Amino acid sequence: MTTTLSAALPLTGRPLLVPYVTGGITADWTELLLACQDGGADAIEVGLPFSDPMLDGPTIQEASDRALARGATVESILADLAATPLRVPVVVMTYANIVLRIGLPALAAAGVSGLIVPDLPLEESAATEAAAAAAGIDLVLLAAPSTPDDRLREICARSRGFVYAISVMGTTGERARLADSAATLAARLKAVTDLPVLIGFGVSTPAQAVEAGRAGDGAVIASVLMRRVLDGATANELAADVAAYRTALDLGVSPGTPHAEISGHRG
Amino acid sequence: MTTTLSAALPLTGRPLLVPYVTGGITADWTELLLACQDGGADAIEVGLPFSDPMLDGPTIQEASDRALARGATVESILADLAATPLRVPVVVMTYANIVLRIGLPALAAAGVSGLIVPDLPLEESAATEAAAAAAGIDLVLLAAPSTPDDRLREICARSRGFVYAISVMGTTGERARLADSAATLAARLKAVTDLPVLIGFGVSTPAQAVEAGRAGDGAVIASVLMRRVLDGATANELAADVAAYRTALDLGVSPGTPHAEISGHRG
Amino acid sequence: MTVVMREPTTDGRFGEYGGRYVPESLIPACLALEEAFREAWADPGFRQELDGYRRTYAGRPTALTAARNLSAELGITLLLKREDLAHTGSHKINNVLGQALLARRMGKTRLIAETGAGQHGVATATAAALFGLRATVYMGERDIERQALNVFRMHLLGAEVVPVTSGSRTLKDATNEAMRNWVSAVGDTHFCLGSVAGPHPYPWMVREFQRVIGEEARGQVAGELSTGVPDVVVACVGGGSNAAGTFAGFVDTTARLVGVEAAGGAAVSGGEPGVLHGSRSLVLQDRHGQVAEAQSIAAGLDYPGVGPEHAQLGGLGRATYVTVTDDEVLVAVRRLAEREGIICALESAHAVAWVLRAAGTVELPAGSTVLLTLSGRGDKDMGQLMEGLR
Amino acid sequence: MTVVMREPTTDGRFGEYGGRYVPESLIPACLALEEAFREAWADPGFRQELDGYRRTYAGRPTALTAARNLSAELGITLLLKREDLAHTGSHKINNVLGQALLARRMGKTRLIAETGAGQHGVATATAAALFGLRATVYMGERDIERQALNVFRMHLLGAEVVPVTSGSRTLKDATNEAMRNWVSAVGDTHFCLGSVAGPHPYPWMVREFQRVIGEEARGQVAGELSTGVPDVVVACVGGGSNAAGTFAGFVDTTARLVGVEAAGGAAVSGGEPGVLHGSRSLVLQDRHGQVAEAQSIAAGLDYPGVGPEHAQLGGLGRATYVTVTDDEVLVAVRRLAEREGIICALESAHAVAWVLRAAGTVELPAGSTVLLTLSGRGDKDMGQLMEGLR
Ligand SMILES: Cc1ncc(COP(=O)(O)O)c(C=O)c1O
Ligand SMILES: Cc1ncc(COP(=O)(O)O)c(C=O)c1O
Repeated sequence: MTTTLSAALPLTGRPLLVPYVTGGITADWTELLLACQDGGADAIEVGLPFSDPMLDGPTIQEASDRALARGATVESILADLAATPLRVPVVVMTYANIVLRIGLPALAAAGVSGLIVPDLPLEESAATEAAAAAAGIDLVLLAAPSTPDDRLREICARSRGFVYAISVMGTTGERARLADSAATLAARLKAVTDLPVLIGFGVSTPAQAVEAGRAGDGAVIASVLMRRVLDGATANELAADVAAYRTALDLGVSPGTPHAEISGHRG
Repeated sequence: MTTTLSAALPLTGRPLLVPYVTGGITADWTELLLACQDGGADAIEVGLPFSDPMLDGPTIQEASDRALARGATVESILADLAATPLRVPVVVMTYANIVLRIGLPALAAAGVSGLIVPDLPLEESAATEAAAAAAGIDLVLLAAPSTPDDRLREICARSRGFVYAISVMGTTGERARLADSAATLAARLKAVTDLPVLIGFGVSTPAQAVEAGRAGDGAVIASVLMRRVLDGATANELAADVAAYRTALDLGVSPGTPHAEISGHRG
Repeated sequence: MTVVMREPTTDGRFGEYGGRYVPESLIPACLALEEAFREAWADPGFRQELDGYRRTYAGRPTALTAARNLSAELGITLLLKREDLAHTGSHKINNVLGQALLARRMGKTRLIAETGAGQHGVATATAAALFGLRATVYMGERDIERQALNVFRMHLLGAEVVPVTSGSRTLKDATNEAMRNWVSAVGDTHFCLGSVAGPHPYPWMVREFQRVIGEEARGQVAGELSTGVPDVVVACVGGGSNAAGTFAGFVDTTARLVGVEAAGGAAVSGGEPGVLHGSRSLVLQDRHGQVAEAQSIAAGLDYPGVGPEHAQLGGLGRATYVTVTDDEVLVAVRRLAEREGIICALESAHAVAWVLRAAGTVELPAGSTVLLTLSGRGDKDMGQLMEGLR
Repeated sequence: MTVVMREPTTDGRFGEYGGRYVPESLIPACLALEEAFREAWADPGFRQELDGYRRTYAGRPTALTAARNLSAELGITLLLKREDLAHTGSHKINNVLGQALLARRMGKTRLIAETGAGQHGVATATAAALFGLRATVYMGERDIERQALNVFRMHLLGAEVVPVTSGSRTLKDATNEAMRNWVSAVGDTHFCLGSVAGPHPYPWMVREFQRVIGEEARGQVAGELSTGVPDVVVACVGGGSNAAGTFAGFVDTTARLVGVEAAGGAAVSGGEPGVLHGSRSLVLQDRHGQVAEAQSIAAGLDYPGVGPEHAQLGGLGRATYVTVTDDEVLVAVRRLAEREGIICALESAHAVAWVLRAAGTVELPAGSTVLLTLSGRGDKDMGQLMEGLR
């Protein structure tokens, strides 16, 4: 659990897979983390639910609401995390209000390796970058299709662990295809950084993940997995789902491959 | 039916009784006229119903509505009137809009002797006075408690047949007692005219009629009779009602006399 | 040419129309009111006080808005006089402030009013609250239903609202009932009549109190149009007060004056001479002289009579009166809202509807300049519009 | 003393509050907006155009009304700045006209907005209609229920109203949803934010667009009071735009500035520092950092955040923030209606309620002079008032 992101996400040419799980979404949600690990995740993104998830689409909103309604708190989620023996690093994703309230040391104490704060752009992130560095946590910065070159460079310079490429101008949420903007942004990022470039927001099928792995260095898979969990998928089923992405990424199955062949949705 | 008002309403000291009937209020409404005559009326006021009886209270409004709803028209009412053999003169009461529309000759042709138009004050009545005179109809003018002395004199000078003393500042409608303003106005009128002064608006019991007969020269009895008709009284019952007023007026029963003894409401 | 829109004759006539057809009981009150109005209107102190309330309370002057989008679409220049921006939401407040000040000056402690759309009732309740007078508003039961919002506003303002159940249960009958109450309460009560109808001096007095619309507009329009005056001046006509107030500012110009009546309440366009509510004018009535029940989607135009001065102006040809249907009105409300961002009252939309129909025809040729008085805002009508636009 | 209510720092801070806590995706839009606003605001042509629309369309300047009856009863001098008379019924139009003109200048073809009471949504729909832009308004499902009138008005104006079903289903969640849409539509869409909240430059820009309230009032009050400035300036605070606009006109005077929050939505009085909707400010939240659901009878104040500049003003003590309860608000609506003939919005009644409570106490001693901004009219609230005042 003390793995640093940088160590866990080597750029070996093998695309990286980072599944996402909303903290506290179910009573045994840490089983989902283990399932992701078993399915072949290189790291796991854990969402700390926030009442006002401004950048999240309906699925992650619902997942957050479900967690909060269950009585999950940031504290309880971090305690759960600390108690979960994971080999792969955990990257927390949450909003600025939560981060400012709990502070970076609490995250470090729970064994968190990285942090993504979608409403903390360059202008607002300096203090958190410093606190993260002090706490030994990689603050992952996000880049968007709308980000101009100079900002892109600065984002890459200041980001730690990897750079999060927001695939599309929009919120999180499943999409029928990977937006063209994803590849364009990934290419622009790769041109200016040696950090891994992970593409997230709406990567919804293994085929799309393969695309993301080709354009960048891997994918964050979020809404599509949480939809499955919200619809009742078990940890085993989730592990199978994740494994399908893993397999697709490893084989580099072409994006043209029919969904059924590579889908983890078998059960 | 060609009796003039002046001839029919002599000032002999015997108080005059003028019951009111809404034209067309029932199918056999002319029976009500005969009943009034039988009950001892000196003249009968016949209301030509108008859609907007601005000076009428709820009872006469309802009577007018009933007549119009029955399909009574001014024409049909006048035709009914012309066909009814009455000894006592008929004074039509209606609003200016009706008078302007039908014209005085039509009233004369129906055998009408007098006309009362509550919304035709001195300022507006000249043309109608002339037309009435030409048609041989007495245009009865109204005086109100609010009328100042000079107007009162002019009203008396221009009124024909009798002067109508509005007992109270208000609309037609039954009242528990005769307003003090009735006696005051009657006295002011008697001081400036030799015409009979009939008190109307809300004279509701024989005792009140006696009061009116003392203060002036008699009473117009309207709403209380129409209430009886609206409530289903027959012509015979109406005749008895009118007779009770007649008796009271003739005997000069004191206003203090309990209502029951002189009331016509026995059935 | 007859000089029009000045003071009526001493017996309150505008040509053959007008007069004072009220019960003798009310004559002293009408005379006293006339005298008080004459005196106040000649008193700079009164005018100044009224002007003060108009400015600091009622939000005058109201704006003149160039309806640029509609103008472009219609090929005309359309200017809107924005009475919808006046306090309480319509031009009615102009008249009511005048009458309430007058009532106070006369020592009256109570106002009564008739109301159709409820705008005049709300304005009366408002002025009563402001000047510490009691207020009773008569309103037809049917109008109470369709203008529930305004009924509640009157209650909130502390006024009593009396439902009128006689006749058509609309404005006409509310007016009867107000008159009846006035007869019985004339000592302490001023009848705050809401339009240029009723016995002398009301048609004249109300027009004078509403003249501010036309006078403001005249000055504002002069700043907008190179011609100084518009080709056409248009306003909706129920009793006719917003139209009279508007026309008064332009009657001495070359502007064509157009009054728009509801097709179902078109007294000038479809009425005959008659006497209603204290004056001789044009009245919708049957051949027996029974007053007809008007039918309009706009409660404030649902009236079978019209102010006598409009009968005169129509007779002389100085103003033209036209009608529009309920359906045209609904379309007009929506079009004005979508194009100019203004939701006007159903009453006011009658004027808009005529412009929409007439623009580009001989009635209103392309290139015309038009001043249109938007007499009120549409908030009160939302319930009805939800039904009507469904 | 810190100079306040000027331009924020380059990173959009008012002291320790403010900033630009938005997703990277929105940063270019925020920067472009800031630049466009800076440039437009420095451009006399833009100011003149905005001023033109304010005068000829929105009905500015709005009146200043001396509330004589209440003043006498309370033993103070109470002056009301009448934003209820502005087109669409509240101060929201001031800001929206500015932003819509800016959006057009930036080549945007669509406006989106969040709304609570619906007043900002109506204002946005109105400006969109006026300038030929499309409009989508996000509104919490709960607010849609209690402000049905305004929903219909938006539809009539041609806007799309999107019900927001997440969270508390009120303004906070509508704002989230508007932000989400903005991220996905930022190319052609301007987010027309309705209060002095959100990321830089919104708090500053909206205050500047609302400054007209305070500047007009400053001049008007000077004509009414021998002291030139009032002792106290008071306004209700939801996000805080009408208060900010009002305060801006008096911040350099001796006037005490009082912001009145809803007891159930009192971010300044009861919140803690936090980040919500793009800026750091005071936020009602639990100890875990979850934002609380506000509870107010006034949909426009039912918001757990507040503009960052208010957090600064409160922290510095330059303005005082107080709270009133729903019950006090209902009493205030009625009292203002009955005494002054003005039916104000539930939001605005918060300011009135505080004056009613404070007058004659040390908070507002007898003899004080008070300027109160009536931010809007009450028409939209009639349904709720019918319930609440029963
Ligand atoms: C907004 C509005 N316009 C017009 C009218 C009609 O009145 P008038 O013809 O007197 O202007 C009313 C009457 O209620 C009204 O409310
Ligand atoms: C009339 C009125 N006043 C006040 C507010 C609160 O907004 P702010 O605090 O930004 O002035 C609103 C918001 O909808 C409103 O409609």
